[in-house]
Amino acid sequence: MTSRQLMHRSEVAVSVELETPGMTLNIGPQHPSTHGVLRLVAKISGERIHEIEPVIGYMHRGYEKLSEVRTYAQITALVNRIDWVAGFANEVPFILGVEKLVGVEAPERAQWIRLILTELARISSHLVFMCSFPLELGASTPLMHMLRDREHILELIEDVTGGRFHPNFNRVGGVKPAYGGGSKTKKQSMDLPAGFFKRTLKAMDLMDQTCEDIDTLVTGNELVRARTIGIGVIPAEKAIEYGMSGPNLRASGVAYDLRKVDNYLPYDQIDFDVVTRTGGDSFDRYLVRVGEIRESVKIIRQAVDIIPAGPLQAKVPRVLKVPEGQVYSRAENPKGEFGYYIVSEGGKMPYRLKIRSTSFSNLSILPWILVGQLIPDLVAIMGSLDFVLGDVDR
Amino acid sequence: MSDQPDAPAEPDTTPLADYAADITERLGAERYTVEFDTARVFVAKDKWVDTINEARGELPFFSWLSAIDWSRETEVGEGVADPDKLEERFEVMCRLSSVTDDKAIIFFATLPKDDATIGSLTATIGGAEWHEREAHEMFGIMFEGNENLVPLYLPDDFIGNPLLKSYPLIAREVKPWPGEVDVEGLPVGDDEGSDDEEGEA
Amino acid sequence: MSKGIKFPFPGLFKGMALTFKTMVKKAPVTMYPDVKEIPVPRARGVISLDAEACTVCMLCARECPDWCIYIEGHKVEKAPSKPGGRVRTESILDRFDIDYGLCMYCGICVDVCPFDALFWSPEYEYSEMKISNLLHNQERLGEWLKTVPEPPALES
Amino acid sequence: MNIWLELALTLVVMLVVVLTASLVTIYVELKAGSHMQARIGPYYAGGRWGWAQPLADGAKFLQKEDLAPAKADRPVYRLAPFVVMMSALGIFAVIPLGPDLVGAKLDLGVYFLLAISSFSALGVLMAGWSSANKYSLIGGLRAAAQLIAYEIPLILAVVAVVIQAGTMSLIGIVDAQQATLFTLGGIEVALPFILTGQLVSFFIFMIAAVAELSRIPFDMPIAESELTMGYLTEYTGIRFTMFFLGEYATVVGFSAIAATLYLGGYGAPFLPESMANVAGPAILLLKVSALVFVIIWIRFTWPRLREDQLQSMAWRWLIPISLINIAVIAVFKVAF
Repeated sequence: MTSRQLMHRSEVAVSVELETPGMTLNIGPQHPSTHGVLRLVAKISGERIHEIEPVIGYMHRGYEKLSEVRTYAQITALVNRIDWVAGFANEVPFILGVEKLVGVEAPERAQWIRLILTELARISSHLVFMCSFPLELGASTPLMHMLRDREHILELIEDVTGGRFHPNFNRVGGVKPAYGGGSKTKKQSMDLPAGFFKRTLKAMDLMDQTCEDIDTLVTGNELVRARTIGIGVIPAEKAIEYGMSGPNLRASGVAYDLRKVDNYLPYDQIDFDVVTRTGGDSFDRYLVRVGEIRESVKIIRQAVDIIPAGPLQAKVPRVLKVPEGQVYSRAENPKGEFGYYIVSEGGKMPYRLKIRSTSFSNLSILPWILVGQLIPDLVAIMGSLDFVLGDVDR
Repeated sequence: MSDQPDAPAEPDTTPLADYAADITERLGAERYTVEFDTARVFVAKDKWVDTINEARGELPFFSWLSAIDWSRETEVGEGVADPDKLEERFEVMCRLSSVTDDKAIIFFATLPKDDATIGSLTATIGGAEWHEREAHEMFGIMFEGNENLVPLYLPDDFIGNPLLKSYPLIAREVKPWPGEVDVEGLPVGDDEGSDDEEGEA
Repeated sequence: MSKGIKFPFPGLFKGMALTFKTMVKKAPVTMYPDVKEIPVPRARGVISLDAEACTVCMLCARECPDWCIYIEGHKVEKAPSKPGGRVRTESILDRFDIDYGLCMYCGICVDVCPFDALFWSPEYEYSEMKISNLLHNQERLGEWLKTVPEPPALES
Repeated sequence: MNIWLELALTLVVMLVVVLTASLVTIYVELKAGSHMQARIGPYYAGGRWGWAQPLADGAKFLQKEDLAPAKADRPVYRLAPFVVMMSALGIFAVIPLGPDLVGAKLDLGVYFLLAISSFSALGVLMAGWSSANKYSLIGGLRAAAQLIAYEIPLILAVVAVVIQAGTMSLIGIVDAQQATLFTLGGIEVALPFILTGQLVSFFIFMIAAVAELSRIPFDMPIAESELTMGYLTEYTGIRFTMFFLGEYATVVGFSAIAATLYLGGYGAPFLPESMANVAGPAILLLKVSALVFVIIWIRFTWPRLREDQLQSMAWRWLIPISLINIAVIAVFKVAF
């Protein structure tokens, strides 16, 4: 373990100074900037970190084990609790994987609804980042402003799915029916509620304003720049080696976006850019996310124009038995590549479900990136990595 | 979009299948399958580390590493599969992908359960450490060369490997299933048919 | 280290202008509980039961991921609908409890109910001082039925 | 009058004034800060607009158990809040609310102020050390480093004022700002120091004061997201309340110093001398409120700096600038 840390450039700088290492600082699991229950055991000298050992697992819920005794429909309810700030985005890769196994494809309108809701989830997740990141740096006002504006997005999601955080809206072969399968309500589809598009477009206009507010409050703020530019630089090859994905990877200059690369949901019919930056520091990771909010707004505006009318459910047997097979299905979650490796042996439940959660891989770089940093930079870097502990621990 | 499940490994000519065939040959792997847009390449256990390091030249992105326990010893879940299929082995899997296009391969290596040891990737892939630690505590697989195989999620004094099929899920054992109470059939003539006795086989 | 520390910091003062503007504007706050927030019709607040429609088929209890629905019933024999017909049995619902301490509001039970006995109601004010009181019995679940809204109009 | 009676009266009046001012400041921060964050803030306590929220908070804190960590250095731990509180109250002893409304008419008022205000550093360091908590320790050390770094620009900024006024008595400084500078159409114009050459030192003073107060953007000693609460981490109940009140009293205190030194104190243009003792407190209050509001406003807009950035800002920018400023002021003083 030590050999890798010794290579870190700041380690060299530290060792020529007068050292008083040996104080162990236990950061977390109950610490304001660990977003929950992450624990970092740091050996520090002054405020500089010499050695750091992240300890995770305080929120391990064993979803992979739980999934082995649950039907696919029940797992859908489970997986949107993994990364709870973007619940809908977690369902999409799972349901797409199961659809591949079963061999059905959701009707076009359902696909577009999924796309719109995924992008709404992305905006809401990035807005949470816009809350927490300045808060780590000590600015509390962006938090409240962004929570206020996120409410517009959550209202839209709740309007359609009935849940703000845990939509549980996807079903194999389409989206959820509104009311049961009873004789009276059988035909009640869970289509978008009337006026949804109008409200969506209005909310997108508000999001434009929000982006400007972010720029005023955070991007343009010289103190934020002083605190984050050049802090926590992750070179592209390191990011790739540690499996970092999403905005964290794109901030290092790798234009890798599954929405462009993989052929899932009708993203190919939409014109949008992959936001990248080249610096790979905390400020770039922040800027990529601001840019992605803008791109998502663009995507939703186009999707609202394109979305066709039509059915919402493909024909799926009532008791879903998934044939034997193994599939890996991934999608671009707000935080990066989110995937499920589903092993089915036939039957109602998967034999094994491997959840490739984004924050887990994004955080695995912590022991490398934090060595040699100062404690104030530690919170800036961790804030810029945008993780959710539920996503780390599963 | 998806292949038919009953013919998974039939030689098809999708770009991914071509690529999988190509890389299998170049790396000297054992075999490959492509089903449901998922390419799997099987390598021998002792060539695991070398193969993956070589493959990283063209597929640099380390996506994840995990394992499957193929022993069906448990009655939890779908019940016991047929006895012929009972196997005592692990499969370790590692997914690498390109960062420019959608090429990706999941590498598989089979381990016998009584010698669940495989080389560690941590020397070249820093990100593999956490994944290997997770696989170690969840399955009990040893990764030779990873010195830091301490539990990642579980408490230090935890005994057992939770993702093994032999490890019971206590939550489902201590509480009776509420759906079991009913022993009565559905009203006759309903479209639900006689679906009432399933669940716990 | 002191990169960016130079006069005259336009960003700092723009930010202050924004916070000042926000201060003089009305805060968008719903003063719950003085003012109630009205949830959308589809909101998953609480599950209501139409006991009349329930046929004790147990589907909901079986599909529930959390095993939080407890149903008991018994069978009675029903007189044939026409003389000489077959004797039919009917299931009578004795107990239908949902433990909201366990429920995770996934809505699968409502989805699978084949007889229109379960509905979502957007009501959300049923917190309790004791966790055991979160077990809603048949009557309590039936009362929620009054609050079930009409399904909303759909976007065409 | 009996000297003891006078002293007791002064103390009681001062305590009431200071505590009221602190509570009002806390309330304003709660309320204004909330509105800046698109919230409402206190609403129910006391009826209208939640005006009694600070009192309710205080009552809550008083009920809490007075805990000390097992390994704390107890005497020091217990004493620390008193030191901070004393330093905060001491400031008000010499601030003139009017020509005669002053706790102690010291000829060396400025000197006393600077001495007593830097006393709080000692309290903070004591709190940080004695809590037996690593976060507290780091916080305490940060506070000490910060206070030392900012004491110098603060003093240098004040020195500029002292040179211009030619006195170290606070009343003298206020009087100097009411001296007629020139007559314009028969009207005698007197300007506060901020308009007569002290603009630079005013800014330096305010920056240094905010740093001394450990408030955003210089709140590294308590930096919630880094050090949980820094030296305050372990404090509960009444002792935490004392730190808390002390902080806000110091906010008011430093604003009052700045108002006195740079904004003309209790004086106002065209104020007849006979009214000075009556209207003085109100005028000073107005000026203090404006400064306090700016400090609160900054807190709810900006993030915090890093400790080393703060140090480099103090040593590389503020101190040289204030030295140049002194030189310029001195030259002008001699020349005119």
